[in-house]
Formats: sequence, structure tokens, C-alpha cells
Amino acid sequence: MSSVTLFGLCGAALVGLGLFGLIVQPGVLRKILAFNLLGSGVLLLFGVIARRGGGVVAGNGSDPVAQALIITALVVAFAATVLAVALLRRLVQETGRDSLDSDG
Amino acid sequence: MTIALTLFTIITVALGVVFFLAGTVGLLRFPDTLTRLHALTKADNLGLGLVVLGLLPQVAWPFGGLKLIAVWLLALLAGATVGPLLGHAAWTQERGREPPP
Amino acid sequence: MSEFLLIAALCVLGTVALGLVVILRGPTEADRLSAAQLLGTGGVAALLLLGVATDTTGVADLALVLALLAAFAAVAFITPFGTNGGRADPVAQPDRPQDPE
Amino acid sequence: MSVALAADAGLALLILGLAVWTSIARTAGGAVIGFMAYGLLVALVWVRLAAVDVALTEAALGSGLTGFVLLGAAARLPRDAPAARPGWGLRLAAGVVSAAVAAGLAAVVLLLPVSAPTLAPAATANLPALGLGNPVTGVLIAYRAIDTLLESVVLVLALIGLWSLARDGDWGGRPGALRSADPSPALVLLAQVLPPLGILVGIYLFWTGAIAPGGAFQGGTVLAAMWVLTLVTGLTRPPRVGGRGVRLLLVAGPALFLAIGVAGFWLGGAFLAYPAGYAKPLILAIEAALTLSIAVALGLLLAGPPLAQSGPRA
Repeated sequence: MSSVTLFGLCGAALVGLGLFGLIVQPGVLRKILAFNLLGSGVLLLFGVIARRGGGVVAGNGSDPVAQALIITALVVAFAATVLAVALLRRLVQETGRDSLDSDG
Repeated sequence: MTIALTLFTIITVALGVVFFLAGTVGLLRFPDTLTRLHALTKADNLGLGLVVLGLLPQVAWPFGGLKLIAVWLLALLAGATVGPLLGHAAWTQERGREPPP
Repeated sequence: MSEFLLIAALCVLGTVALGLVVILRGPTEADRLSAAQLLGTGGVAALLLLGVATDTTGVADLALVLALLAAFAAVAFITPFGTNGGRADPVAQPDRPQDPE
Repeated sequence: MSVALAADAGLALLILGLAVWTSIARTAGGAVIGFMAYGLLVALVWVRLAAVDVALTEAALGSGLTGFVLLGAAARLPRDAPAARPGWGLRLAAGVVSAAVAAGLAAVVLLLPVSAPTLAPAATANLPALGLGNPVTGVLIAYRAIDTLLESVVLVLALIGLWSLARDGDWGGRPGALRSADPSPALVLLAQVLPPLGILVGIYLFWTGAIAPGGAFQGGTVLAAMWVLTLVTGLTRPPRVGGRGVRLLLVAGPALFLAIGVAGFWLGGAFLAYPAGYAKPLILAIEAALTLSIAVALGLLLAGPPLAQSGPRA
């Protein structure tokens, strides 16, 4: 097994972990964290594929197209996280609770 | 000359690693938050400083070397800022009142 | 030479990671934050060693950015800022100006 | 290379361990600190995957700015009684689904075709025509310029979303969520010493992005962090969100990008095509404007929604 495959398996496990947390965690901040874990796992998988492709031709590189898309994804994920945190703080101000349960 | 420089790098970097080890041991062994903080801010900055010093002969001057020194100075600044802030936070959390000035 | 630097990088990273794993249990948030801070410094040192050993462009710049932002996130946690002095967000303020009642 | 493999295995295990800690930590602060350490180690993985550009973005945005936002939220959310966790049935079902997804992805990783598809040769081959040395910047600003254009607009949209969370009476005021009433002397020193260096590093990252890892996003992120430090200590005041200057700065990057893109219809033969021979100066102009706009947008995103005009301690 190579290092690249290893990181790919790591990314797959992160996706599973993030998905589980997103469904099961009651607190919104924990859901945001879980969502970030999920996203980072997906990007890691993408990076692994880019490394395999780039390594074949350039010897010791990574596919620049995939890298550019990953950078784009990181910026968008940050924007989404900030918006989610702002919504959470407003939710706490309005209702006094930091979870989405409707019955309390 | 190159052999002497290589030897210098090896010895200094190894010393730096030892200081990182000391910082971690201090973090694990010291009894309360404030002393742990002391171990941390002293040891990691010395460790990084020695690593930087050891790497200086191995990089291109002037930009490579200046970049290394800048990294160390920035880390020193971060340690010098976070240390007092964390110390203040730890003091108030443990004792429930403001520390003396 | 480069093998030595790689092993040194590994030692530094392994040491601080060990400290992090043990210290994450607490007891206080200040302990956890100092362990994360130590991981940051160790990561910077490991990157510098890795960058010189493998001669990869940009790795030293990465260390520079990490050192620059080392104190940044911690500031958010330990500085009382905001309109309510850094304490918990106010809940449903009754004196909102746009409320008709 | 078994030492390298063992080191990478340790790194992967550590990352998984921190991810688990982030999920199970009892306090929100502990979870976020775990997530920041996780982000730092993921940046190291990107270096190991030969993607230093991504590592720079992850370190600056993923670990730095995201850590700031999440830690700030964790320290300020009221500590109420933990909400009821979902019942055993749902947790079991979620566990089975998540494990199935992870196993499926792992199988995909193990069964990837031996000759990996790649666009790396095509991306590298046309770089000299653009006058660039960093293929990632080439993709971001030339081959897939439409993505980058839309992404810079996404930041502005996120900011509009954030601002619309303000109360009606507060609209048009200055964001006040960052101002510290009584910053500690150590923090003020940091906010006085660090920004000059940080601005230098930010501009360097933007400039070096043409030939080496770096670029508008990494540079803009560093600049935004420096601005936020001065906002926290009160050394600078956040601008009124209704002000014309700040709005001009916000749209300068996307607008210039769009204008040059539309001009490409006549000068280059297609939308977002650069006329031959002028690619390098045009790309530099777009990158410079983008760096500025990204820095302003990210800084304002951290500064939060506007507060009342008078402000509590203005």
C-alpha cells in the first residue's frame, strides 16, 4: 500500500465520520464542525486522485486543475461556515437554544 | 568547511529536537496550567530557534535565510502574546477572580 | 544529510503530537489551547526541516504563514470582545427598538 | 521508503483521532481546538500530496480564519443543558449509512484505475503563453477563470447574507462584534507589530503566486487576518456597511475580472480570453484587484453583521 492510498482511505473514513456527526449531533455548532469534517474528507479524496494523475506524468507533482478546484472549494466552505455560525448566533439570540429541536 | 557546517547543522537541529521533547515532557508532567504554560512557551521557542539556526547554513542567502529568521521571530511574537493571554485566562478560571496587576 | 533532517522533522512532529493527544483531555481549555499552540510550533519546525530536506518550493512560505497566524485563532477564544464583553450572546433582548410593543 | 510510509500512516491515524475527538469532545471549545489542530495536520497532508498551493489555503483559511470564527462562537454561546441526543434507532441507522458510504468510498480508492486520468500535461504545456510559472494559478485565472470569477462573487453573496441578519434598526451601522472593550497589553502589542509584517507576507504571496505556490486567495486571507487583529484591539474602526468606499473595494476584483472577461469577446475571441501578448499584465491586474477585494470581504465576514449607528462604545 502506498502513502497516497493511505490518505485516500483516511479521506473515506472522514466522510463517514462527518456524515454520522451531521445526522446524530444535536448542537448546531457540532453539526457545523461535522460538516467541515465531511467536506475536508471529500477534498482529501479529490487530492488523492489529483496526486495519482499528476504523479504519473510530472513525476513528483499533483494535477493543477484539481488543485485549483480544491482551493475554490475551501473558500466556498469558509463562506458557508461563517454564514452558518452567524445564523446560529442569531438563533441563540432569538430562542435561547443552540439546537434545532422543535419540541425543546 | 562544508563538513564543519554539516556537523553544525546536525548538532544544532538535534539540540532543537531535544528542546521540543523537553517542552512536551513539561506539558505532560507539570502540575498546573500556569507552570505547563511556562514549559511550553520557553521550550518550543528555543527548540524552533535552534532548528532555524541549524538550517541557516543549508539555505540560499539572502531570502531563504531571512525567511527562516522571520519564521522564528513570528513564532516568538505569537508565543509572547498567547502566553500572557492564556495565563490570564487560566488564572481567572482557576481562582474565580482577576489576577493582581 | 536530508535523511537526518527528515528524521528530525518526524521526531519533532511525533513529540508534539503525543503531547497534544494526552493534553486534549484537559482539564482546562487553556491546557488544550497551549497543546494546540505547541503543535503549531512543532508543525512549523517540521515544515522547515522538510522544506530544506526535499528542496520543495513553497514549503518555507507555508511555515511562514503558519507562524504568522499562530496566535490569530487563539485571540478569538481568550479576548473578551464584542458588545457584551465576550460573555455569552444576549438572549432575546426586550428593548429592541423596532419592536412595536 | 518504509519510514515515509510509516510516518504517513501515523499522520493519517492522528488526523482520524483528532476527527473523532472533534466529534465526541464534551465542550464545544474542546471540539473546536481539536478541529484547529486537525486543520494544521491536514495542511501537512497536502504537502505530502505535493499540493503546496492547497496547503497554503488550508493553513490560512481552513485552520486560521475558520478557527477564529468557530472559537469565537464556542466561547460566546451560552452553555445550556445539552439537548437530547436522538434515539438508538436513528443513531444505529445513521451509523450503518455512514459506514456504508465510507466503505464505498474506500472501495473506490482501492479500485482506482492504474493509469490515472490527468490534465496536468495540458495545463503545463500552455503556461508559457500566459507568462506564468505556477500551473495552479494558470488554471485559476485563465483555463477555469469562470470558476474563480463566480467564487469571488460567492464571497460577496455570503457577506450580503451575513449583513441581512442585522436588526432593521442597525442597518447601515458599523460591524461591532469584534471590538474588545479592554484589550490586554500583549494583544495590543501583537496588533501593532504583526500587521506590517503580515501585509508584507500577504503581498509577497500574491506576487509569488505567478511562479510559485501562492496567489490571490492566500494573500487576501493573510491581509484579512491582519485587518481583523487591528479591529479587535480597536486600532482601526470597521467601516459603515452602507459606505460607498467599502462597497467599491468589495466589488473591485470581481468587476475588473468581469470587465476584462467581457472585453475578451472582442480582443481575444471568447469570454474571459486574454489577447495574445497581454496575458501576463492583465492577469496581474486581476490578481491584484482580487487580492484586495478578497481581503475586504473576508475581514468583513469575520467582523459580523452591523450594529446600531451610535454603537455601544464607539
